[in-house]
Amino acid sequence: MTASKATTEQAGTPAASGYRSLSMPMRYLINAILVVVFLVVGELMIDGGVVSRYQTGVIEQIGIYIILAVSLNIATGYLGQLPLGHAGFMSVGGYSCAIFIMRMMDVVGVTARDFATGSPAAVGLFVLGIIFGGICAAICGLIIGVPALRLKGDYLAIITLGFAEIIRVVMQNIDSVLGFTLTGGAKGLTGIPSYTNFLNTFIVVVISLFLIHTMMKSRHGRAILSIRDNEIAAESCGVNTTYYKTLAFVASAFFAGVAGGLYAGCIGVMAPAKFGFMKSIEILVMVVLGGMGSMLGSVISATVLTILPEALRAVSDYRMVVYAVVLILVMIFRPEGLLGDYDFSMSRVIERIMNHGKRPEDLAPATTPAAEAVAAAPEPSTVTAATEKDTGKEAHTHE
Amino acid sequence: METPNLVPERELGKMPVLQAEHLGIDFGGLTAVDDFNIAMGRTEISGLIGPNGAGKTTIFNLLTNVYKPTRGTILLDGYDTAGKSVVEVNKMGIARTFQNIRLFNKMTVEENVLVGFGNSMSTHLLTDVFRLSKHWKQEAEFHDKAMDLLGIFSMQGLAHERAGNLPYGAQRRLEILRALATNPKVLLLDEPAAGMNPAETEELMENIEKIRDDFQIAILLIEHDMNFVMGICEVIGVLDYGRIIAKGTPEEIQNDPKVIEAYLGKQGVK
Amino acid sequence: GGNSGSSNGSSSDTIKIGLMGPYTGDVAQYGLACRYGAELYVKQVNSNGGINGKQIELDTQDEKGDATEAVNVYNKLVEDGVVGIIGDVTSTPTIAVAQASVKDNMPCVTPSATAADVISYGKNYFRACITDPYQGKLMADFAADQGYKTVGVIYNQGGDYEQGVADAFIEEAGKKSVTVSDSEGYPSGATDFNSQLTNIIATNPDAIFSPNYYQDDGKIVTQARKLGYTGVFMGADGWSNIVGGDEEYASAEDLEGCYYDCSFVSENEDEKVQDFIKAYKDEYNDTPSNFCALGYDAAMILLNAIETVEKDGKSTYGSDDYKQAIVDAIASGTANGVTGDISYSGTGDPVKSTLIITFKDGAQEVFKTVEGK
Amino acid sequence: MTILTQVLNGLQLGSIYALVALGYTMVYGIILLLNFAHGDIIMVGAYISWIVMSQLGLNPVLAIVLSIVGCAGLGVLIDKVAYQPLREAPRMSLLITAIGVSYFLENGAQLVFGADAKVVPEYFDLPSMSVGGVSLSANAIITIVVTAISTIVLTILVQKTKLGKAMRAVSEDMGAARLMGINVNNTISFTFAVGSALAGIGAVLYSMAYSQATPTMGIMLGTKAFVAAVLGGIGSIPGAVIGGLLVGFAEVFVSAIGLSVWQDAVVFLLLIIVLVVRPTGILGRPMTEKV
Amino acid sequence: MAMLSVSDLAVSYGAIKAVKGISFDIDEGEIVTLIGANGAGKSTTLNTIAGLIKPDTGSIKFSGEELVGIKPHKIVERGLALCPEGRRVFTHMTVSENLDMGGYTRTDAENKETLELVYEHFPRLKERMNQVAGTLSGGEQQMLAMGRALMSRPKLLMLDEPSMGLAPILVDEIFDIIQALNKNGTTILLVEQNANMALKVAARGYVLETGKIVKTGTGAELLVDDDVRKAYLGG
Ligand SMILES: Nc1ncnc2c1ncn2[C@@H]1O[C@H](COP(=O)(O)OP(=O)(O)OP(=O)(O)O)[C@@H](O)[C@H]1O
Ligand SMILES: Nc1ncnc2c1ncn2[C@@H]1O[C@H](COP(=O)(O)OP(=O)(O)OP(=O)(O)O)[C@@H](O)[C@H]1O
Ligand SMILES: [Mg+2]
Ligand SMILES: [Mg+2]
Repeated sequence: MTASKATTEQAGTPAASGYRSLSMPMRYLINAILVVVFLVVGELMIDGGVVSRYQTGVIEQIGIYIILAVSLNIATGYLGQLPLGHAGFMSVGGYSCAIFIMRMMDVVGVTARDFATGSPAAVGLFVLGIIFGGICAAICGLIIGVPALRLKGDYLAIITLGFAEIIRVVMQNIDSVLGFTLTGGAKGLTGIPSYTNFLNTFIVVVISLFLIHTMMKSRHGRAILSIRDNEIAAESCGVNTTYYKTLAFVASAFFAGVAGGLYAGCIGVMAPAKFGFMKSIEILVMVVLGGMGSMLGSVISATVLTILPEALRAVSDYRMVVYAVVLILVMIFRPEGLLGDYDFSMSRVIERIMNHGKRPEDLAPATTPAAEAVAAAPEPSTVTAATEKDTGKEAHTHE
Repeated sequence: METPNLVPERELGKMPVLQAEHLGIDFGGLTAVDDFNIAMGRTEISGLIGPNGAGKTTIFNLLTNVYKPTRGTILLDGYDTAGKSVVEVNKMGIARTFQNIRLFNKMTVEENVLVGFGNSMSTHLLTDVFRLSKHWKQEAEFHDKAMDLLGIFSMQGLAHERAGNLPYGAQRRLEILRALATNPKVLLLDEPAAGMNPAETEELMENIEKIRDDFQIAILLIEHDMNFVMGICEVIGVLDYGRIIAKGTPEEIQNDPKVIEAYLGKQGVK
Repeated sequence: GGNSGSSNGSSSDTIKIGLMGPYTGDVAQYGLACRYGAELYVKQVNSNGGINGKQIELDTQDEKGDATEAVNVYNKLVEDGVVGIIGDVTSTPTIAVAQASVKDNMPCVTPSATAADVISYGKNYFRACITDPYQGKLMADFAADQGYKTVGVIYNQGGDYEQGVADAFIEEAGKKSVTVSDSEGYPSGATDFNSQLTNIIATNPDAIFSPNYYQDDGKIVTQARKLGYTGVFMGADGWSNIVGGDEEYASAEDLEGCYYDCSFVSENEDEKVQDFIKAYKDEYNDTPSNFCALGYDAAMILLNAIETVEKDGKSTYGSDDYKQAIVDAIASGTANGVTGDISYSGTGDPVKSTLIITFKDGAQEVFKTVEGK
Repeated sequence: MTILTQVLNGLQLGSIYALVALGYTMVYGIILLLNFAHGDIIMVGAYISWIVMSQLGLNPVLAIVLSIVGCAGLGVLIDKVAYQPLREAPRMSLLITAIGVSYFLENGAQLVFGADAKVVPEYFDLPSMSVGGVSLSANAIITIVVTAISTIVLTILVQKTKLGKAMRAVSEDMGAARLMGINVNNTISFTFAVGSALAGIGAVLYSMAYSQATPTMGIMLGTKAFVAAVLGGIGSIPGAVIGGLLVGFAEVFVSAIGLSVWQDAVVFLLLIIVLVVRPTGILGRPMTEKV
Repeated sequence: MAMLSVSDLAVSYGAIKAVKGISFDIDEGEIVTLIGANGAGKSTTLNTIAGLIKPDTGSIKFSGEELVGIKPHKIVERGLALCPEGRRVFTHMTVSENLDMGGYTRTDAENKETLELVYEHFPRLKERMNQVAGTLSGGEQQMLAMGRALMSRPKLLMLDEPSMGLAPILVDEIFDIIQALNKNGTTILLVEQNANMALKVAARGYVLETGKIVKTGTGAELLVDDDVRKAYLGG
């Protein structure tokens, strides 16, 4: 028996070493309470006029971009692909949700005013519309996913870009083909009732984040991650790569559609030209800047990048140049994105407070190879510390 | 041999678990493997050796359907694997490791193993997404299973470490465990001892035998470390230019002049 | 740019109005032109003592040509306490703003958004320019007057302006028995029109109607001439910058004898137009374009109305009454703008005259004036 | 005769796409970067021509030379300033940096030159020839010939010369290439110089055909050329040319049959179909990864 | 004077100190080996000498000239070649193109000559001249990597685990080749897991442990050293 074996055996699991942790129901309860508190405080501040209408509008857009970034992160950060057509899904969701709601308003007798007062029928219509938008986008995700998933890397990127452009052209011209008014053509779809507000945006954001989180932290999420890390190995471990890639794509598209639905209600017009390639890029920038595979990173960078152009109004003529420079500098100095793939967990923070600021590692020494190396250093036959040994080599594998 | 499907169920126990006949593949003009035959017993450890480029890894790729054979058939438990995808072959019961380690580098050690357990996990997507109680039960169950599995190599303490950060030897071991997690009948190991020092190699040998005994599976391995191969394998096949040139027990192989000439060289003689 | 920072509107000696448009991004040229025109008018008013002794303060905000930002800007302007807005400039963001502004009854005058929708959401939205359908119809009538029997049409099918004008033209042409021999669309951002022009030229039309923006029109005319087309081109007010600005988008020979409609041209002999041009040149050292003139007129429409309300003195500054009074004043007033005398007859669409402009010996000149109805 | 004119239209447009696509392919080939700034380099090239001829009133030949040299220099500068610090970084970061550079050039150009289009004067006053009733524009012919020559020169450069092979080595494994004695940074800069010089030539040909420079002109052109490069198989020189011509023809013929508003959709649909049938483009190297 | 002399070399990756101040030297015409467990810092040392990594401190003198701070391609020109760990052949290029790249710093005429020599050592490479390197077997790739390093006609050749993944007969062959190269005047710095073989051919050896040199001696001495036997030679 070698020393390395001996040291690893000393180390128990965190639970065994006396680390106090929270039970799962407890964690969910804590998070649920936080969400409700936040919601109530936010609503009160808006009603009380502490937060202005301008700020509320910007907050709603932040919420929409959070959903967009986090949903794109499924395909980019978690699945490891490079889709460049996210705006396409957003536009499909936006159009279909808006059209659905506008057509159904007459049928169920809901007026634009009802959305402001929040009558049950209006709420129901909103929910149905948002889900309808998500499903339409998800169907597009499926259609694009099937051929696209045969492709790798940048070829996939370009095919998604192409598909989004096709969606744009279709939205622009479908009216003249069908011979009746559906999307409003080049002029766009106008007169969309403003069914989006802080309250429902916030709730949709929370639900979306929750669903994406639970999907990723399950066997399905692990399968998606494994494809990112090594597709060939994933197949050899019985991961149905086609299914999971499609799943990731469809989920990504679904939530983009949901965000599109919110967007339509927030702005009131949908113009096809605005959902081109540049919009997709804008969302991608948020994901990469935040850190690929980090949900918190996406949330933060969606927030920052939505506020940034607004904050830069003071230097209005130069703001896009400044924005570009900021982008370049961040990438040069933080190539892994702001957060890398770190993810925040409220319960972990609370656990640390419960354990008087110690982390599980502190209580269970020698669980990390670095610590192991220290412990085992005098014995030459032990395996010593290794960090991300392959990074250098990885960078050179071409796919 | 008869059509595989005709074999009566009860006979399955007696037949070889893995059987390949006249297996061959060409890459353009190059015949990388030709007329390869093998019949593996249920709990047998066999070795595949041969000079570099002889086609050993290629045989693994054929057995797992990574490459489509140009000729020949592969039967697993009597079922033909022709036309099956890599995923399906794994689910049928063949798992493998890779010559160049292929771990899920950014995932933790435990997660790597859990991906392997995917074959046995059964919750529906919605069960997991909405966190129904079945989800929690299953996660807990497989967490324990994963820990048991990691115990084989005393790696429980590394469960939350990123796989990519592990030392080389630990990475090789983890790859074996991940393959085991897929619940295979046959385990293919491609140079499991490469990059390990003699002490580590010895430990690995013990563990591989233990795995065979505990899991009652067949193991086919490729290795250039002769101490390792000779010490652990019951049968060894020697491949040269894609063809088997010798087959037998370690002693027979060690003294086969053809093998010495093509593969062992001076080291084999001594 | 930038705002003054005071969030509670203005003190008693200033009146705060909003000015919005795309000042960056790919339609910035239109936004900036409108802005320069509007700023000039405000400056003139201020240097003449302001309105009712109060100085006009402009709160200028960029929206990049994006509807999302336009809505943000609108909300911000409301928050900053403006009593009226000059803007927006292009159609989609303007529609978004129009929808948002209804509930505030915010008096808004867009210099240039021509889409029909803009004024349809509430009575608070006005425009200084003529609409797409109006122009299309006008040019079809003109084609009939000129005796053209067959006309080819080429237009940007990705643009609501171009499509709006072309559609109206084709409809009216049918009524006036002018045959549209071939109608070709092209997608936004196209630079190569050879293929479409080749088709149109093959039908041998008396004229080609190209109701697009001047940059595209310049290319279309140039490419058509290279393909051997020698006939007449007609256009709409998108042509107004094709020559005479910093750049000549088509050569004088290529444009000789072509026509377009517009409410402003710097060659207009009219005295107030020439005064405006001189003032603009003094201020910016540049010749004003149609967009500059529309910006100037939009500012004039709004400030005239504010002046009426201030003089009247019945409603308190910034109140709902005040805004309603401005809206009423715009609807009932007349502005002697540089793009013509502008008044309103019950809708946000102006009643104003339009010029038909032609190119002669390398210069533009007014061919005739069509009175508004 | 319309059909022949349309063929010539297609060839001219396709040649420009091809030339731009070549630049994409070169840069992609070496650092696997989708250089989103490539289209914007063309934009700068067009502005250089405009400054030299229209503002300074200098000789057109000088304008051509300065456009090409200026683009090449700009390409190298971008590489040194924005991309070189990220040689070891994840690819995605490099991609975002390229997007940043693209935004920078577009918005910078707009600050400097304004959003309005600038008209690039004709370089040479060339007559149209008429052959058998078809008018052949001299511009079209020059464009086609220049593209053909550029392609041949480039192929020789990459396949036959030592520097070309070094470029391929660097593209595979920078570290190993260093060990061979290759100056990796210079090789990459050289690639940028060549790719951007091609963009410069593209800028001149583009200006010759369409005569206008705008800050955003590179976006559409760049996207189309990018599609062309992928269609042909990104990384492949003949592939870029085939892709460029294909996209050019597709656009022209879709317009010719009166469906021009669908032309973008058709181009992308063509791309999707080709990629589904051949996942690495028409001449792309099949991606083999030895297991 | 030593051909290569390394003194007080320390290298780190971020916070991780991989090499912690080592000194050693190699005389012209020698074979010197560095042995040590996984992660001891062997590859890091070689990569630093080749200029791929910048050291924190220390100096590397090659024929009296300082190498620290010099770009890798200049180092190759001075006659130092590294055959890197993990082969790193150019997978999309053919075998002969790979070899061409090896001779990048040399003239075509010189390369023609060296190529003959390489093919003589590795006939398998000649057989597979036009095969794309990515499809070669592991061992074949190892040969290619060595052959490629030879193409620059180095004065000092550094080999990082050349026997890894090779068949026993080839291991013998590789060591034969190493000795033959050495006889023809190439100085060699050899890093090996296969310490047994390495120490047999080496004049001198250094034992590296977690970034420090803990032992040094002639090959023969180390071969019989108890600690070394226990740790690296399998008892
Ligand atoms: N690119 C890298 N980034 C971070 N740490 C690294 C990197 N490369 C190596 N290391 C670490 O530096 C230390 C020395 O590594 P090195 O590769 O030099 O060891 P070695 O002696 O060559 O081992 P082996 O026998 O496994 O090749 C190890 O702890 C390793 O994990
Ligand atoms: N995809 C492929 N295309 C072309 N040739 C291939 C391919 N895969 C393997 N080969 C060739 O087939 C032969 C056998 O390769 P294989 O990898 O199976 O060798 P191996 O026996 O595993 O050798 P080693 O011990 O060095 O790993 C080699 O000559 C290799 O070049
Ligand atoms: Mg192998
Ligand atoms: Mg090493």
